[in-house]
Amino acid sequence: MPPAPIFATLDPDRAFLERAPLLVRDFVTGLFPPSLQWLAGNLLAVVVIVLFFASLFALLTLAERKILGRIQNRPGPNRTGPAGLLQPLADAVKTLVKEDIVPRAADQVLHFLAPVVLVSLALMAFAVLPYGRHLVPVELDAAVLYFFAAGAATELAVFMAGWASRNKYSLLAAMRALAQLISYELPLLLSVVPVVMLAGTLSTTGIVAAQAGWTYGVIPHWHVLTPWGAAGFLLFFVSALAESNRSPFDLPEAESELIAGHLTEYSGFKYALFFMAEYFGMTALCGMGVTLFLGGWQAPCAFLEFIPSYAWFFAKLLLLLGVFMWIRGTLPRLRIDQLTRFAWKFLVPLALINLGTAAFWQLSAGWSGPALQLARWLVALALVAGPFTLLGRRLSAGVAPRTYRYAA
Amino acid sequence: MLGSGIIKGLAVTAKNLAGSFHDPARYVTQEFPEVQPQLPENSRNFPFLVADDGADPMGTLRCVACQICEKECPPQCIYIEKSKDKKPDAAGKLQLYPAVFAIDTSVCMSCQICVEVCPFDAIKMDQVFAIATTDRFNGLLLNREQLAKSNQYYHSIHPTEATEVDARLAAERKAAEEKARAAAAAKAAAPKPAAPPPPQPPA
Amino acid sequence: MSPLHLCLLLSTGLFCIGLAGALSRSNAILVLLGIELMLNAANLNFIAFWRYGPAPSAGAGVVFVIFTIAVAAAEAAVGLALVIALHRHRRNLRLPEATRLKG
Amino acid sequence: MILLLALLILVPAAAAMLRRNLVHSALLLVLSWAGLAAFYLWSGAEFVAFAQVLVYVGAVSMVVLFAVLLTRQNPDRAAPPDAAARLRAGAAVLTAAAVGAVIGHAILATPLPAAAGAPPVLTVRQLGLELMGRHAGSLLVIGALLTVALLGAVVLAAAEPGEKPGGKP
Repeated sequence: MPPAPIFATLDPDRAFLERAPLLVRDFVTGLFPPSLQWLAGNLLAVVVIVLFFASLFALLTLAERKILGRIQNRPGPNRTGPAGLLQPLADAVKTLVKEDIVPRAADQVLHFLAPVVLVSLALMAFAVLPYGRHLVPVELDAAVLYFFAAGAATELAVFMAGWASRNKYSLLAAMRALAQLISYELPLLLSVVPVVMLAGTLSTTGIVAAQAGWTYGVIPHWHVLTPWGAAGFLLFFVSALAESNRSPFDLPEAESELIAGHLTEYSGFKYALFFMAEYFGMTALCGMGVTLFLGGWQAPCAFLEFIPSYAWFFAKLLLLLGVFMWIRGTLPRLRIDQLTRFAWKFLVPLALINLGTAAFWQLSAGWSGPALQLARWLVALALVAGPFTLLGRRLSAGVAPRTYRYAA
Repeated sequence: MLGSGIIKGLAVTAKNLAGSFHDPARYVTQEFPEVQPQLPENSRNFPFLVADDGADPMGTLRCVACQICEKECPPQCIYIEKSKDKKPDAAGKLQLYPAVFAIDTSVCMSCQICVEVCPFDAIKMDQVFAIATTDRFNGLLLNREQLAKSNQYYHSIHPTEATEVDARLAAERKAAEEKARAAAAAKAAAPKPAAPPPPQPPA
Repeated sequence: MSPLHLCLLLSTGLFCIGLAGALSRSNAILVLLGIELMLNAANLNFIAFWRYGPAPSAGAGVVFVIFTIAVAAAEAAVGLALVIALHRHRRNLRLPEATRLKG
Repeated sequence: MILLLALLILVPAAAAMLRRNLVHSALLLVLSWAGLAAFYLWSGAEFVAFAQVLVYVGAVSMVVLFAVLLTRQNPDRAAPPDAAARLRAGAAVLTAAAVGAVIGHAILATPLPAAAGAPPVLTVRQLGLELMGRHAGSLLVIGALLTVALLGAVVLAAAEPGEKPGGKP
């Protein structure tokens, strides 16, 4: 059999770059006796995921500080190493050698367990994301459910951290975190339901496969390019911001009000673990968003398929993460009542209506002919835009643009 | 419509993000150790002692160890020991001088009260701000030699203020000389005064 | 001893722990949690019979457990709302003292 | 394996019922629930395991913890166990032991299919069809029940008209 060409446009499944990770895996597992190969394969996946996302975390912290700096017209960290590239290393050394302080009144066991539980749960979510055509660490029938179950359990760790610190700010933050996470869990899950409904499966590979194909070879069949998908993606994105405690929903760790909330009594490496878990959670949610709405590892155009699928996945992932940082550099923090009101009076109804839109889209899938297609699009767009405008008007009723009496 | 403000805000930050790469007017950061900042004339932080002659700073300190600043200093960061002997000052008059003059800059709060109360214009505010050191006890306790800076240096950092001070000092010196000359003339005119004139305060 | 026996014994143990907790503790929240444990023991039985029993239908056990979980969630929500209402009236959660029906 | 799982389920549950600290109790119960999820996973009921984690670990525990915090009392004021409480605890343990003994005896006396067959295969699709087909009526009833429970909980927990919102002493 001749070796597969590096850029095989005709059959991307056979391209060398596409199969390269598999070849590496087969080589490494081949070093073990056959009875242990399944174990070696799984361990290899775990090690690769942990190492890869830990280094991605290091790079993300740097990228975030650079981007935030540029948004504020300053350079960001640029002293450690060339262009500040060694800053994550310096941060790691600093957090590792810092003294680990545990308050005497704290609940010692829970105080220790909270960061460990948080990081391990955050890492668990990575197990079901399809990183590429052949790169799914664990193929599960109910992968989406698994992902959100792992995500829901992280709330517990946040609560443990806040409660075990025996500090009123931490406890307040824990209460806020619970209220916020419970409130936003609902729109997050509801925004995912239409995808599951239309793809007809809870498996992530199935959902990606449902978004395969192109119209005219250039317009991908991603969910985000349908009316319900666009609305669902926005809902998912906003809820994901809240679920990962990112600005503007970073109330649980509001530095200026709650002195970093549940992190107040943590120092040194445990603090770094919390930080890591936050970035892991953010990355996992972005990866899920890519999988559910942005076509997963599918290339945007047919002729771009020669680029391996995992490259597309990570390009989309980094794009979403960049938008997270962009939003962090733009929006101020919400108040707790605004936060919950936004979830219950705006996101949840919209998500429910979006469910109806998706059902309409599914039922009208058989409509053919330009007139009916146009009608289908118009009705779906109206179903998305109408409630958005009406609910938005209600949400912002009585809120006028701020006038400044004394400032110019 | 809801969300339009968010989009506007995102546009602003995106413009910043892109603009800071190609628009030098946006990019406001000065890389400090390589580019020294242009401080405004009135910027000030820690005190120094003015010496009239930069070549011999210890001999020409304006300070006469009157200890007013030591008493007035709110955080009490100034320590002065008077000298046992006297030296002639710029006007030729014999004065005490500080045998020890130390300021603990780790305690100093840059309030400038020492400058306000000094009757001799001997202590002024400096512009040096990069005083970081690895020895936080002795490295920040500045002694007489480290504190003394020449009058030229004073002119270079606060030109307007230094000129005023020089003019005032010159006028005072002239007034003192004239008074001394008048007193000498009076002494010559009146051969036997009942008592010597009371000593003039120097300022 | 078959695995089904073991599973049933495990569920019996869980049920008894829940029962003892619900009967002995005076705190309303703990009583609720004891009841939750008993429900979980029932769930465990469903799954055990679905897995090891002579299954009449492929999914009946799982479907039952899903229903029970939903009911348990509803029960927890209502029960804890009751606890909060109780706390508002009496300022404590000790059930032996909550003897009056009148608010 | 099942003995390990039993340890993971029973020990935290028993500890939770014995602890005086309510938050500890709740967290130990969460551990026990997670053990149950592991049991479901081991039995091959993936969907139920994830649902268990999502509902119990993710939601019910949160509600419990919220209730604990909202009704927090001064730990110093908590009465030490008096004679009546001790009597009650003894009686409860006796009752539970009696019930356990009866059920346990019944289980051991029943001849059950000894060998474990192949685990039944149940994909999510089959489960969904089953839910929507044979059990559609029950599903509707459950939906109605959940809605009613939600409304009831809100009504019960909502501040009464005469009361100041957040008027906790």
